[in-house]
Amino acid sequence: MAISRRKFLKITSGAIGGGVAAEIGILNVDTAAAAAKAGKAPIKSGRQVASICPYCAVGCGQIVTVSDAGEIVDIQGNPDSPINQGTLCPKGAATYQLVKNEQRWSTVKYRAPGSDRWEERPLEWAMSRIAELTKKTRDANFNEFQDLPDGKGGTVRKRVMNTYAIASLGGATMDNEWNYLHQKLMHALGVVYLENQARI
Amino acid sequence: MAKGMFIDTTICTGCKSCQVACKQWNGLAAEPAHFGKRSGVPYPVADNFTGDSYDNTGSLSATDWRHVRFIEQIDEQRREKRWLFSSDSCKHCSDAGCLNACPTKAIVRTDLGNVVVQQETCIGCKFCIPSCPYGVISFSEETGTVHKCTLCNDRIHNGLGTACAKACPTGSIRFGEVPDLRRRADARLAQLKGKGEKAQIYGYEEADGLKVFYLFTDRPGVYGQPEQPVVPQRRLVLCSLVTILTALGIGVAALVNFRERLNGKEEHHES
Amino acid sequence: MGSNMAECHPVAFRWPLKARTDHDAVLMHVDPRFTRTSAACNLHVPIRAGSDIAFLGALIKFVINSKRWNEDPFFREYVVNYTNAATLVNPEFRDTEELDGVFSGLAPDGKSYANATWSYQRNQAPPKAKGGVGPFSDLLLQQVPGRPKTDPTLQDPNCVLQIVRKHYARYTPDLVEKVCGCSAEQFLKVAQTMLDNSGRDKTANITYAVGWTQHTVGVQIIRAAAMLQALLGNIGRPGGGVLALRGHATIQGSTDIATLYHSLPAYLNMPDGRKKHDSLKEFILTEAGPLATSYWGNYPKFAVSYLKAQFGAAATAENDYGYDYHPKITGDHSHMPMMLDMAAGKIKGFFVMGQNPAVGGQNARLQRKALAKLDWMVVRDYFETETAAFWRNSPEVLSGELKTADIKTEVFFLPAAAVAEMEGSFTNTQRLLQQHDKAADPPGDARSDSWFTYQLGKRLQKMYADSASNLDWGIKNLAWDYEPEAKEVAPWRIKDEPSAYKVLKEINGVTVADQKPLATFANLKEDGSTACGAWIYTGVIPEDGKNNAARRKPDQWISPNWGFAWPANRHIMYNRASADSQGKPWSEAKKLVFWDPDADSGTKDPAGNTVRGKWVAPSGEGIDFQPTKAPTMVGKDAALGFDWLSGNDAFIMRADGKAWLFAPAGLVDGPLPTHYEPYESPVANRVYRQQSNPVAKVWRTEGNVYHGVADPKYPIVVSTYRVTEHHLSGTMSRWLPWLAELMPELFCEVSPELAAEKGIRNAGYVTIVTARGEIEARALVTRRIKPFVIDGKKVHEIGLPWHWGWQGNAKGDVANDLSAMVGDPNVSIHEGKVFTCDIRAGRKGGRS
Amino acid sequence: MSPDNVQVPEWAWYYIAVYFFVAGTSAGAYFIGAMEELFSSAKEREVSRAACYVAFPLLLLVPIPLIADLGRPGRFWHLFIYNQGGYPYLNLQSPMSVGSWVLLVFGGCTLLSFLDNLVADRVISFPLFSRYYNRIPRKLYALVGSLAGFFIAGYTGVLLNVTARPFWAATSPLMGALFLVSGASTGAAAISLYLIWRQRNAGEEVARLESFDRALMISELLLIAVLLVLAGHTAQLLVTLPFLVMFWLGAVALGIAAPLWFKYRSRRQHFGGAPHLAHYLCILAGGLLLRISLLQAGQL
Repeated sequence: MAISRRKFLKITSGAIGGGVAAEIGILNVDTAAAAAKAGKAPIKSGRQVASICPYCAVGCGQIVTVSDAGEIVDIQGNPDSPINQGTLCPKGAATYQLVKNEQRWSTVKYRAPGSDRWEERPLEWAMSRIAELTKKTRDANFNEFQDLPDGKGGTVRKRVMNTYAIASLGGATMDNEWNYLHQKLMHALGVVYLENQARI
Repeated sequence: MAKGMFIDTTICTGCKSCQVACKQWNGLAAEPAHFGKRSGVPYPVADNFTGDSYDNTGSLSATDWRHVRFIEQIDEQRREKRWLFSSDSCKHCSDAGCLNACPTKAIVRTDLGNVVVQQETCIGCKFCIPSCPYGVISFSEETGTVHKCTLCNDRIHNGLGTACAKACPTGSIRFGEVPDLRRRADARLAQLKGKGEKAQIYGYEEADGLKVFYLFTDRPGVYGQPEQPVVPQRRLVLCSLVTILTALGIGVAALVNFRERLNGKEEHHES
Repeated sequence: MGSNMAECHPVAFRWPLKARTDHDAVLMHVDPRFTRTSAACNLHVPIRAGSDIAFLGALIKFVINSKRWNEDPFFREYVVNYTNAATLVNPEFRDTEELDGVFSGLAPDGKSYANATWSYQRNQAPPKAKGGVGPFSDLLLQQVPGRPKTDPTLQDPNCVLQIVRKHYARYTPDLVEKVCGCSAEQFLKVAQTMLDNSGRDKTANITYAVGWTQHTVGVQIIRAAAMLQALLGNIGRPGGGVLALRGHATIQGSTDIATLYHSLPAYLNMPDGRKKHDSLKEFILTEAGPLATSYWGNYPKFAVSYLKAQFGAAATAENDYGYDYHPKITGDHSHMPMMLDMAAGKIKGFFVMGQNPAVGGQNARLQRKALAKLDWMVVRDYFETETAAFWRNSPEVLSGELKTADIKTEVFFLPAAAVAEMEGSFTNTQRLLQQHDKAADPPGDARSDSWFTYQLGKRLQKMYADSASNLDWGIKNLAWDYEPEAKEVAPWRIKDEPSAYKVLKEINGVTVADQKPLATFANLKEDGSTACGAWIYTGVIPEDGKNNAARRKPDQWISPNWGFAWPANRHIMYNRASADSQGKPWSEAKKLVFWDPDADSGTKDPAGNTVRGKWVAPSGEGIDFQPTKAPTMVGKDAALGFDWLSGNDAFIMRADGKAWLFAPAGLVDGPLPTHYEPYESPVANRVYRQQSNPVAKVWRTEGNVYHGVADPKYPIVVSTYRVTEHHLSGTMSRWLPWLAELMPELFCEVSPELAAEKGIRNAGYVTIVTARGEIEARALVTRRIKPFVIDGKKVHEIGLPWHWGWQGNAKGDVANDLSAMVGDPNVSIHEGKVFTCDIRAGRKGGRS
Repeated sequence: MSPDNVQVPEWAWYYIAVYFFVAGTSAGAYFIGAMEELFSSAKEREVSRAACYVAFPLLLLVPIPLIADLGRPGRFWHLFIYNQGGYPYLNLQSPMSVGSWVLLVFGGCTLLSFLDNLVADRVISFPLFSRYYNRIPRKLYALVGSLAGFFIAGYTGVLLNVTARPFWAATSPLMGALFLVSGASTGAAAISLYLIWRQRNAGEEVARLESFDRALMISELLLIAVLLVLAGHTAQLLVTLPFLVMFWLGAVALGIAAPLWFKYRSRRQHFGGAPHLAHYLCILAGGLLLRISLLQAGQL
């Protein structure tokens, strides 16, 4: 940013045109210094990680910047992406606030039957309890066979290997990998009320 | 060298991406005035619904360095239908009222032509606020200083464009060197005029040239911009002269009043 | 049409807008409201919500009756070769013209169709052949039907084009005026523009979104658009097509690798107790039989490889690859019936992951009350969603209808990792898989969704490890090992995230013996030697350590080296149709895939000479056709898949290789799109006596009451929709102050005319009422909304964006409290885009 | 013309209008005193003495509202020294910047005058100062101080005129003149009040002051009239209820017109007593209300 006073003044007076000189430094002070200082602005920087916008299905590329301390400090459009070329919509541009948000919960909350409050619980405990409930509900409500209409007004006994007591409803902003694992597990358990935002 | 932005309002879709991208990059909070408390709710709740088309943020502020205006122009029969959008920000005037007014040199122009508020210098006198003919610069109770768009000072001095221009999905906001942008604007203007559309550039003449300038298809006033903005300091000389003349007048009046005695005491004076 | 692209897919809209400014493309928006999309288009044509098929049908009629379409050889060549226009249909078929709004085959109770009369006329079946690639293909070969009969002159009264012509005969501009409420002049402008911009040198595109799907005739609306595009020669060609704009980051992935009740991954149907699916053999014959002359002839490979991926080594030929242990569906288990069954107490446990039915569900009040019937519920999200908090502060709890103490549901909230905090892939609306890398660990106990499902599965597998019961065979033998490699988790605090790479590799498919990834789905086998989670994704990991979803090399056009477009990196489906019947590009401007007779095909004839000729795409686009099948080649009659298809059969997933103007199968509500009124409509159907889709999904139960036709209590049409500033039920946007301040509150868009009638003030409150619920909203009085005159009657419409709920930084009533559960018969999508209501000035409960 | 969306500085009237008023009064008083000092006989010093005793204490109050209204009061010194360079800073285009410096000069002059009078009145003793004391330096700083005083009284009006707020901009270039005249008038009133308080009967001097003040107040009314014509529709606020009371009743009727009428009626009367006291208070109150009105008419 080595810029001489003369040059700076020339630039500014050029830009100002017919106007009155904007400021006067007294005691022969170099006005360029202030400009130069303002110009030496620090910029957010760090490791850049390629990501995809979590909102709609256009699939805009994002770049997540991570500080040396491992904190996400910035999320913006990926200029390489042929889809968005660095641009984002307001939701995509707000992704940083989705990640770094005071209101985001990062602990397990539990509400006992009939209770009027949330309680914090360890993750391990919750996983064990959920597995237990899943097994209990499935085992108590599993159908190996079911009588189904035969299309001629009667019924026919069919092997169905399912349970109607457990349902799963998933969002569509979760990875392909999750979708695969989840359908796999649900099918293994016999869950047929398996639905996703993707229907609508 | 001078950097700037060209806002082609004809391809703005009013998505407000620029508003959010600006906040994201510049670390600006949501405008506190847009939120209120609600009983039993531990966090602030937005209460700024305006009913003014899709514009709920209303104006630029210390935390809203960008503001998208929505103008519905639809006749009763729905024959002529236009919904104009215009993303507004600091124009980085070549003759900047705010900078002219600043008594502390908090507001400076950098070598790239952008006008920035140096937060560590600003004392919060607020004189710059009414000195901006565009209503851009705003005071923050939180910091006790004024804030406005910096043309992403940190980005542009590190070889990047502004955050809003980068995010803008349609390319309505273009960042670049002012002469290049003017060429682009002239070409677009010619293209639109060729199709018989009424269009004009706003910002070539105003305040000796706005570094952030606009393509409008209606009067500037429709977009909330002054039709004939005046850099207020251009009134300074006349105001000063009139005031000095008044002072002279008062001096003369005083002289007339006190002169009787003066004459009587002249010899005393001499001695 | 059916999309508000600029608002709901703003970045995608970058491209059409660029086409307009840089290439003088004409953008037209046909939509009830004047939106931010309309503002950016050359033309906005307002039509009444739910009248799309009348408009599209009239476009079809306009096109096929136009001079240019009948004289320009391009259209005839395209239509005769690439569509089923020439195919002859069963003479028993009766059209809506003859049966006043219904097709032949309607059951006596009027609730379902038998589609036997919609079938093609066929030649004699070929002699039964042998020689399939495996036992299942052998069986399929026995079933190959005769080729469909055709009349290339298109004159036979039973040929599809003549049927189409007759079906749409009364869809005139005048009818459009009366049904849609736009002027004939506006309609004709759209029609002429579509026609003028289609042909050899130009293509036109139709883009839609949930504005078309959320109807009781949603599938048929899209069919109508596809028909129009097929007739105009706009499919399989660059710049053409019918583009679906989907709403979520990987909603396409969730459909492909379906977490949907009716589907297995990669569009295999779910085994169904009601169908002849009693063994794997029967399942394959039932499902693949009618499709075997298309690429679906490979169905056995897909199904067996899926089961091998599911059960690993336990899946053997002897046990039908575990088929018997796989669950079967027995009815419609989709979202709406699921919630109704929950309300009836049938469902005890509920996983809700990244979903918010308390706001987003149709008839949301009913859905919230259903949650109170559960024994337990697991919610995984970022914030305390309305669904997670239903027991605490839902409108029902606040009103005293439900008491917190009486709600026995045990609720777990598990914090979720954000996208930037996990590794995985998304499939976007263009079927493009893109990898996102992990940038940081999620905070505290937040974990990825995959972590949750994987760890739950591990726990369950351990719990069932000792079970000897057949009932538990599936979970016990589930192939469930995605333990991360040490280097994958080395940088992170959380060490037990499953390996996303291993999961994607299994989806891609491997050879069982050496666990090497499959490079293409052509390598799949039906003998159990390959395992593949979702065959359409094969090729995403073509070799160990290479992930095509993570390719990040763009170019100026198709960008074949950016991500991975399934199938096999084909970005434009059926792109064989981008060349003419001789394999030559239709024009230089629209060149994409074409036959190069001199290119080395990579094969040798029996004499050892190089065989010349293959399909090429200089842009790097994947070729959606058999690479060496010459355009003139005629398919074999007794064969499956590509062997049956001819060199002109561009539509390789259709059993006849043609784009279907007439759908002989696959749809439950008719072979041709027909205008029916929405289930709740203020007017009678002007086109037929049949008011609405006869086979629409209807659930008449307590709390889900419907309004009558032209119900005087509910005279106003309401559409729900979205705005740019928020995302769906708002979980990912209403908690972000940056977005909350942009659209702070639920509002209702009202025309000044209706506002004057009802005394509604801009920015004041209004109350909107249906038989399902009552909500209040702020009024936005705007001329962007207009009343329609439908056949002389004034019909008011109002608009309700539905993003708000009672939690988060931006709050508002739940718009879906008003909607009813009523759905499309093919896919069970609800009708959220049009139902009826009443509106009055003032707040709920009479406050003003 | 400026649009309605030029932002409002939201200067607190109880700081800024009070500052305008106090500084204007101080300056007005000082230059009246200086006029006497410069043009009158050495013996007749009642008015100039009073002016010095009024001007300096009033000026002492000035920094309080001025600094209190800053967003960052602790940084007020940035007005003089550029904090990032450590050198003095003056921006000639900014009335605020020049005003700050002149305020410093004016402050110095009032302080000197104040000390000077204290010494002269033998309230304090400062031998060194007394020894070299004569009227020359007094005249010198009276001259400098009165020029500075003129500036201080007037620049606040110029400051408002060189903004883009519609009312302030439209009343250009007269606000400075009005504030100047008003400052002189309130200054005169302040001197008179001081004289009443100290029970000094200055006789002829007061009579001249009164006639001077009458001229000032007539000019003030004329200036207000022209200013309102210039303001046109931007002055709409002035016909709303708060301004009808504050501006028309308070500033114009009670603050200028009524005292002026009183002055003419009581020309021959003995100076001092309750009616005089009241009318001076009215002038002062009117001057304050005038500034509050003109400040708020541009801010609301």
